[in-house]
Amino acid sequence: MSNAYIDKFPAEAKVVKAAFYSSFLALALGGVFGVIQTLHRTDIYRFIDSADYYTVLTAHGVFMVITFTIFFLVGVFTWAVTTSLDRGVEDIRFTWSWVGLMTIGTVMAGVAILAGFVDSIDISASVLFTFYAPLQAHPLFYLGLVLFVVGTWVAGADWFRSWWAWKKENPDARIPLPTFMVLTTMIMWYIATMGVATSILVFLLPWSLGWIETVNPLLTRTLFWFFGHPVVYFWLMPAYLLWYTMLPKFAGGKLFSDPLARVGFVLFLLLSTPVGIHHQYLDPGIAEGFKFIAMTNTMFLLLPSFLTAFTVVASIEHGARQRGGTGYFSWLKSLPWRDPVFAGMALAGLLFAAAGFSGMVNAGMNINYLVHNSLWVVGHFHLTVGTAVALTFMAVSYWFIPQVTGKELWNRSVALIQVVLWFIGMTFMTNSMHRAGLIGMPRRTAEPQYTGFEFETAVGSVGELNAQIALGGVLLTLSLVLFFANIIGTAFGSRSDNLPDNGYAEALSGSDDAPRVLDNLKLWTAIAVVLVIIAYSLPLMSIVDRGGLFGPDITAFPANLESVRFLAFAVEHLGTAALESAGTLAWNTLPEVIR
Amino acid sequence: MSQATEEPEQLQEIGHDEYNPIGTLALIGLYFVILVLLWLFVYFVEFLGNDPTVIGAVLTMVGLQ
Amino acid sequence: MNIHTYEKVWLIAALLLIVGFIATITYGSVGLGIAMIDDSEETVEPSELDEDFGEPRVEHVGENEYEAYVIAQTFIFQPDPIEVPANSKVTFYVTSRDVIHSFSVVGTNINTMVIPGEVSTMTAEFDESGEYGIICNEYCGSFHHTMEGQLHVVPEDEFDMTELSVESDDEVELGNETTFNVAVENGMLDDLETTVTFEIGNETTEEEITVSGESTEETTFTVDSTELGEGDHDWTVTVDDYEESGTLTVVEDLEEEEENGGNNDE
Amino acid sequence: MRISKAGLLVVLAFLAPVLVELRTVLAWVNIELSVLETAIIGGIIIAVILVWAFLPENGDEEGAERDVSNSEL
Repeated sequence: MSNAYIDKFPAEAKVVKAAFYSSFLALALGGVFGVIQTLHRTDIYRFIDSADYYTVLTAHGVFMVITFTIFFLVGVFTWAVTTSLDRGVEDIRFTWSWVGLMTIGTVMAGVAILAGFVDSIDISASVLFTFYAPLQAHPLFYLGLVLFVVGTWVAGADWFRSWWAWKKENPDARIPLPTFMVLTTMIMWYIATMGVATSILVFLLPWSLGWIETVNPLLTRTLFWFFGHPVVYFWLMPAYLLWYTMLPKFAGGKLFSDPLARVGFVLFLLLSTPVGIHHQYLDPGIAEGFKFIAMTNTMFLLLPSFLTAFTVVASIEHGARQRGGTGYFSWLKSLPWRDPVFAGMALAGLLFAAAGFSGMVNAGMNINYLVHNSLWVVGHFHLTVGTAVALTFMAVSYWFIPQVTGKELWNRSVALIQVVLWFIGMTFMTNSMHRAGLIGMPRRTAEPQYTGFEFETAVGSVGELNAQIALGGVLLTLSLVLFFANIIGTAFGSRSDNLPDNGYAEALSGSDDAPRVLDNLKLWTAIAVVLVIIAYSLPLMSIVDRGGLFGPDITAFPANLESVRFLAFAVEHLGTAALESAGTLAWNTLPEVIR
Repeated sequence: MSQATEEPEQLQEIGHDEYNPIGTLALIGLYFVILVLLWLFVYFVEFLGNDPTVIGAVLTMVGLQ
Repeated sequence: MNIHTYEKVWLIAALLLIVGFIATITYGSVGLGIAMIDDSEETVEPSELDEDFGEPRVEHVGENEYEAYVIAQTFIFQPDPIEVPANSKVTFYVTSRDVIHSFSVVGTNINTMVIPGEVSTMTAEFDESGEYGIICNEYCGSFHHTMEGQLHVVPEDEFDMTELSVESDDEVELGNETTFNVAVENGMLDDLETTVTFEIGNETTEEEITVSGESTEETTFTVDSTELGEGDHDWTVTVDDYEESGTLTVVEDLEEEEENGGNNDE
Repeated sequence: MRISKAGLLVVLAFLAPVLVELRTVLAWVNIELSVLETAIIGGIIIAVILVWAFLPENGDEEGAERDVSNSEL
């Protein structure tokens, strides 16, 4: 009998497994669309119509950065909370309810996007991940996103419920680090999703259903980025959680400092949201002063990442030294590179260090004239979410999947080759993307080949850059194939009793060293809200004042479709029915609550 | 996944007070230098060398060439 | 909370780095005068651009200073190409008629989002002549990848904003006189001194004119068809590098020709 | 072996970005390499690393540690 996660929490293991498999399905779909895009835009092999490229791009973006990352992270968070509090969820039906909500939401948004390929269905959502109005998606797309986000809210409530129950039994104990990380991340998420929820529920959804005529494009865009920057930290925080609490263990060491890990997460909670305007440095209608404030906030957001870099590397080094490593650099040889989990996460961290640099450039206000909306940005986020997050998730899956299925990993060598291949593929792809961005090649375009001019490279040629991007894309696809072979091979394996114990890294400097104020979540929430209000109230007021709440007289693209009328009718009735039943329920339960 | 056993096991236990992450300092120092050099390169060569650049309508531009 | 000395060192280094980044950007803004796109322009109605924004154009507003009013719409930029002289300071006003676009001059730091209802304004100096591509780098619809324009910075001595138009009859009855109304528009602020050359048949007439800044000067050339004789006569009007040409047909009986023409149409 | 096989794999992987950018950096000091030349230089560097990695170890003071990393393979 082993001591794996599934042995201790069989019911929760099923939830985590379902979340992981859902995320892998999205990864597979996203991967297929990814390679189609790579080959299409570099003009290596084009078999779709360039107009369909944008549907492919929407699907790649939404499946990868919404479905893959968030499904994986709810799995990781459920594992982190149950493991570190050492208690199961309070009500497993409640837990399955948010898995269900997220799944329904994904399917709805996915159907709306993929229907764009079929001309005979008048549904489409080729609006890309950012869905900037006046580009308009089918209401099904917005409804799906809403349900998905509501699902994550319920998931957060689930984890808070566990923590509250635990706190009652352990009134004076410090919050275990993994749970602390989950809770701070979720508070950030609740604050951040207010932006996108307002944007969709108040403006875009009613607009797509035809209930309101127009929207203010700058307002919905600003509300999107209110959410759009913290969402990247929502993807990144589970990777950080794994780097802090798991990577030291895989390296054979201990977490260097628990208190500094807490400081890092508190800083992320405080600074992730009041920075979104840095995506809008080149937007008209926002004063330069607001942009400058967003920049200083963003620059200081580098601090927790810098802290993380030190703490995590020091924790790894601790492992290497315990394994006999010596010297300034030669301790690196003593790390368990044979272990795909460690190697994958370490390589992910290495590329994240590179991403740090391109991120600093993106954060620099006026330098945005050089890189804004160029392929540089695409290179940047393929290093962050595409490698730091995705490669960490894939690598750690080699540890997690055995934990939640109770089966041994199918093949460790294939796993090692897979993570190395991802590293090499991303290196080629992102390096050339950054370079192409510097010469002005745009992102989000099916054919970056223009008739009136040519891009001028300082070194090499545009053809070489494209070849590198395509080569990288193909290597990444190959890496994905190996990943799925391993996951499927593992899933079809048989139960093993020879699994490593479930658990996370101990700390050298433990939570006892951390000032108690760090655990005061109410205080940090309050400060975070105040910072958001300071950063956003004036810009939002100014935008509404300039353009009006519902904006100028604009036409929706594409204009409303036939099936929308039916959906509008259904939503109206469902909404009324839901409100009525909620009202009845509240009326019935009210006396009980009062009593 | 029992593979942890295939790796060389821990040879010694290093406690909090006896551990100095000098290797980390060395690595991250290197990273610091790379960051500074790349920043100077991208800002002053790639960005400012990419003119014409947007300037204020009132301010005259000194040294932009 | 005890923080290791090395980590304290790194913390200070990291803070210095952050402050250094902010200082560099501030130097760019204040020292070099790199201004961000901001909210200095009034909003416009995308559906009423013709009133709010006027037609897409380049205006000469001061010595070596120009303003370009650009409209982005699926999937073109207007005007295209945008022509400005070298050694000039150009302020761009860009807005969108429909969705969000961008206005990005490739290989330069002239780059802005174009949002319907808002006007992006930015000033840039062009020291040398050259041709740039302009692209839209924000996804704007199925044919987003075809959206491109041109920015031509022409050598200073080759640049003008002269427009020549000629109004004339196509046909004239033998024995009658016909007139050529020539209008020379000068978009620059300075006066334009030039010569209008009119050629028809073997005749050449020249006329010196002075068109004051931002105005139009008209002149008329009268031709006696008797001297030309029956038949087709090619004509050209030339002002500097601009040329308009056409053919004047002298017929014996205009009425009859027209009637015949009308009959043929039916 | 002077380095574990897995370690060697990671070192070679890390070489990819270095080689790709080497050309850009060299062009900055006016040494222009073609794609083929870059590939040849890359091949030589990889060969050197491989030869180094497979050199037999001399029993220096770090021998004990290396024995450990060898034992896994």
